[in-house]
Amino acid sequence: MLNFNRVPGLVEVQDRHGETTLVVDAPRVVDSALHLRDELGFNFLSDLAATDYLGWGKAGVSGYIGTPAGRDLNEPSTQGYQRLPGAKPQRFSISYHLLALREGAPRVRLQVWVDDGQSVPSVVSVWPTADWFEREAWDLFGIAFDGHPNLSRILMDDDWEGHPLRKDYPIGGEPVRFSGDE
Amino acid sequence: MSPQPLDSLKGFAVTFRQLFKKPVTQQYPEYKRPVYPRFRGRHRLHVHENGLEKCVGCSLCAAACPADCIRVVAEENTPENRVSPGERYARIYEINMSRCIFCGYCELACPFDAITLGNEYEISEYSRDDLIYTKDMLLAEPMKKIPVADRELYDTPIPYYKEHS
Amino acid sequence: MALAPERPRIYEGTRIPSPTPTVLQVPADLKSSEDVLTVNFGPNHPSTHGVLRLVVDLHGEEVLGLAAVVGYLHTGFEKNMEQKSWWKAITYAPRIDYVSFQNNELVFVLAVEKMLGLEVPVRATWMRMLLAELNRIHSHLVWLGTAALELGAISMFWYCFRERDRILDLFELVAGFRMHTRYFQVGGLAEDVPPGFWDECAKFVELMPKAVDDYESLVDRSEIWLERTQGLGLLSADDAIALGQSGPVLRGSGVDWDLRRAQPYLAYDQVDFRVPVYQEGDVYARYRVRMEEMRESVKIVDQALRRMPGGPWIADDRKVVLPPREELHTSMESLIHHFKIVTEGFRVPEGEVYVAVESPRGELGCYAVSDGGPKPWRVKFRAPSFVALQATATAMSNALIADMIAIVGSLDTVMGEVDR
Amino acid sequence: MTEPWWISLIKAGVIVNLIMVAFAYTTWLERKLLARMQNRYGPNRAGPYGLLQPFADLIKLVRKESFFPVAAQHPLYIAAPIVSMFTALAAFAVIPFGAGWQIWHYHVNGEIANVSIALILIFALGSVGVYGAIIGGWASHSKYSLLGAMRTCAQLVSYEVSLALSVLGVVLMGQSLNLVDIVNKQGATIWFFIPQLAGLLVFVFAMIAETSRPPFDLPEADTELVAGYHTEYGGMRWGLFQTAEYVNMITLSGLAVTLFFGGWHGPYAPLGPIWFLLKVFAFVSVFIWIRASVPRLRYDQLMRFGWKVLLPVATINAVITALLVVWVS
Repeated sequence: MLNFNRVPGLVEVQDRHGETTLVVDAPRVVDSALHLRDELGFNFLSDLAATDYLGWGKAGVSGYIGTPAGRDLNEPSTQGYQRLPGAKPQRFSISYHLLALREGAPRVRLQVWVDDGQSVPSVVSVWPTADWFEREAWDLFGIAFDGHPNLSRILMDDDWEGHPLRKDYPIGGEPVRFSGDE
Repeated sequence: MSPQPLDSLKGFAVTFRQLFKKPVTQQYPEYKRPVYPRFRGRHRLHVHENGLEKCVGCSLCAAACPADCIRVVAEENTPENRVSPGERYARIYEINMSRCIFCGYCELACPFDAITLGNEYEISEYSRDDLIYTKDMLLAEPMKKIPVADRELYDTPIPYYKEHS
Repeated sequence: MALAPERPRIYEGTRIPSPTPTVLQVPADLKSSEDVLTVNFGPNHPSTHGVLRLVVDLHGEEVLGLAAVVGYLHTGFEKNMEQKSWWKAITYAPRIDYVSFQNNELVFVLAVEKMLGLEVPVRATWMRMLLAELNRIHSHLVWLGTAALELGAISMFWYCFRERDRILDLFELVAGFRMHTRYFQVGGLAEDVPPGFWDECAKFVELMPKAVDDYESLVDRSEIWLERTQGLGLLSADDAIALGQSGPVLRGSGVDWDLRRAQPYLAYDQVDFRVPVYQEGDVYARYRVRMEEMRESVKIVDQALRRMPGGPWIADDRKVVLPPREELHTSMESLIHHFKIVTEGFRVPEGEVYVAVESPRGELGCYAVSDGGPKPWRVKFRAPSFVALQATATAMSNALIADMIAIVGSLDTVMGEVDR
Repeated sequence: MTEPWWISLIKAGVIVNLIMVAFAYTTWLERKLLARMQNRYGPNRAGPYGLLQPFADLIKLVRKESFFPVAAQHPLYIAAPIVSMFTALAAFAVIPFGAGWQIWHYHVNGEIANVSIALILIFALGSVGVYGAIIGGWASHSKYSLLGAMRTCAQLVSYEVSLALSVLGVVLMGQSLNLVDIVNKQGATIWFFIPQLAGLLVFVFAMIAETSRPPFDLPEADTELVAGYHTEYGGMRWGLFQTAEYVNMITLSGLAVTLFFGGWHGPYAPLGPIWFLLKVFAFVSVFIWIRASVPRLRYDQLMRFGWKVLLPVATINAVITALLVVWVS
């Protein structure tokens, strides 16, 4: 079993679904990353995923929690009260999924939490592959990465407004066409 | 691995050999390969043998559709106007085929086997409006131009493992 | 007729451009020179695998600067999947990478199952493995056909698509659809395998190795092919790992790493297969890896065919899995479950998981977050093509225009997956 | 043997039309043969066995909108395909396809013009033909076209040297630059491909490169440069370039047959032109077969191959032949 106690900036170690999550302090993420890479051998950054937790556990966002009056029959997926998911420390999480290319393929999730407007140090210097991943997180979530060599939009147009994967970004869309009667 | 001059010529033999083989291209509009029975093509609505529609307007297909391309408006059956054996029937049943992704979830969702995905795949049209299939079009007999491979062999009416394990 | 005996060996140290690892900069002394011609290869170009745009600075035929621009095929799959129930979102996953659709479906389904803690029947596991391997062959065939076409070997394309069609026929036979099958459902398979499948698949298993022989006769030892692929697009093992490369690109750089063996999922620990590894790190090595993987995949399919266990093909969990159709008219409870799963969707316990499988292109990961409700809170796919494209700048040193095509081709990117 | 000028004119008219038909059916043959080598049927909708396909293509191309880029240099842009087409057709004038006939009381030669320096004329026209591609590529004002034109320029010029040197052996053995004399000599002795095998190989390679056929189709390598020098051409202007390319292929095949395979000679002498045609089509088929079987070369490899392999081989072949010819006589 790997010992994560000496990871710099460690806030919490979680073990769920057989996966280890290391929550670290956002400003110290580069130190933690270096420690994980050099001391513990996590030389491979599989993925960098940002998540927006705006509205997490509040009614109407995921559309499954009922109104205080009970079930809302007009919304098919409402079921009365239900256990709320655990609160999240901040709005955005950034999960670095690390892998060590060695026997047993150990994986660990390095996670930092930030609020809207805060930035995270870039790990491009640790894993060059983070380049596009961080650009993607910036593009779709608006999380800025300090020290990134080229932080620009990657999937959306350069002049796009807003960050589409945020929960408060409207999905819009065209109404589906059906025949004219009614 | 250094190249061998003669090995460079092996490719010529491969291409030359094909000259004497029958081409694999299917001459499509004239020849239609039989589709397998599980093929998911154009939708069909079904009727019971007594002429009543199987669809009872429960909208489960519309709820199941990941592309939101089905619209069902249900209405009560009355003794004068009995369309389906249930309480209600689908007064409007429309599928916007230009949105449909042919996942077959409607077929899975329908508890009465009223909607199935048939074997027709020739559903191109010149206008988007023509791709909105109304209930009459879906109820109509399919053109039956496309043959289907042996259903006994390529589909499983009874779970296979019950016999073979 | 030895044209160029001097072939560069795999390099020492690192070649990753700094500070931006994904952009190859024109040398400063040539930057303002009039000799440098900036050309946009793509988004509309015969060999950009869809809509990849490469902004290339050329000095004659030589590639000096390069930046890959992506995003032309961004379709918002991840945002869309957040709006659908877990059950409906299964239909979205295969459409992300439309060449290795079955693997995408698999990784999403595995992620949901991991969160649910659902036990999948053995038969479904083996069948999933069989189809995932068929899909790997399919994907490599598409790659081989198009990559060879880009190098001018036009016949290869048709031969590859000839066999590819056989695979698609098999998918149609099993799942009813040639590409986006939605055959993998949470808990197992949508339907049982039809009896006719075994014979048809056995025929394919017999035919495929011979077809691979044919492909190899066409290009494998051909002088021109070797000249066009060897010593090009070099990526050392360290650079490949640092750039997050996976799959054939990583194995072509001499890293013996395959998730099917390192972290066995499905039934990969019970079948016998070899992981091809080549040390050269060039286009030819990647080509060789894929060719041998096709042969190995055929072996896995063969073993799966012979050893396919019987039994149910989907888990018997009424809260998650659609009840059997015959019960709908006899059991009220089943009907209620049916309605609930279809309309509302099943609930997935709160949590976050990251599941990775070895897709034909490398490590395909799915990061899923659930808030305990019927819809995903967040789904992210770790697309191997997206990562592979980041290596273009490193691999492109000392390349000509024609090499650029070969190198980008050898990374095997599918733009649908890159842009999601 | 001289003939009145009007006979030459009639012959020219007939031959140009015949070449155009031959070109049309070369495209048909190529598509059909390639298709069969790739497990396909090829054209089979227009007429029986797709035999009317070339005409369908022609009608399509002619009816297409005459479109050109705003930035193109118009006069040059329009002139380029015409130059290519003209030189390709003109080169066929000196290739003999028969022994000559006595019709009524006129003697009709087996070629349009019996020129004593026919071989040089063909190469000269070929050199002019390069301008079509270069001007076309430059005048299109497109980067792909420009790159394609640059490649054309380098490739065609370098391979012309090998092409000319490779036939030197034949010229020495035939002791003439006149193609009719060379063919007659072959009829009297042996076909030159046996003593001049090296020359033939160099000639074939150089010829593929000259006509920019795969695997030497770099000027228009579609997966690299979209379509090379004719990227910005469409409709019949593009058709002219394409025609020029195929006619060049037929011309050079005809030249190869004339120089190495005894021209019109065959088992039954009166069938001369038929033998010639069959040999040419056999040659063209080999081209198509090569196209189906090998990948494309890279630019620098092509250059290296031309200068470092073909040129020395052709030179040595010429020198050895010269020595042998001197020694025998």
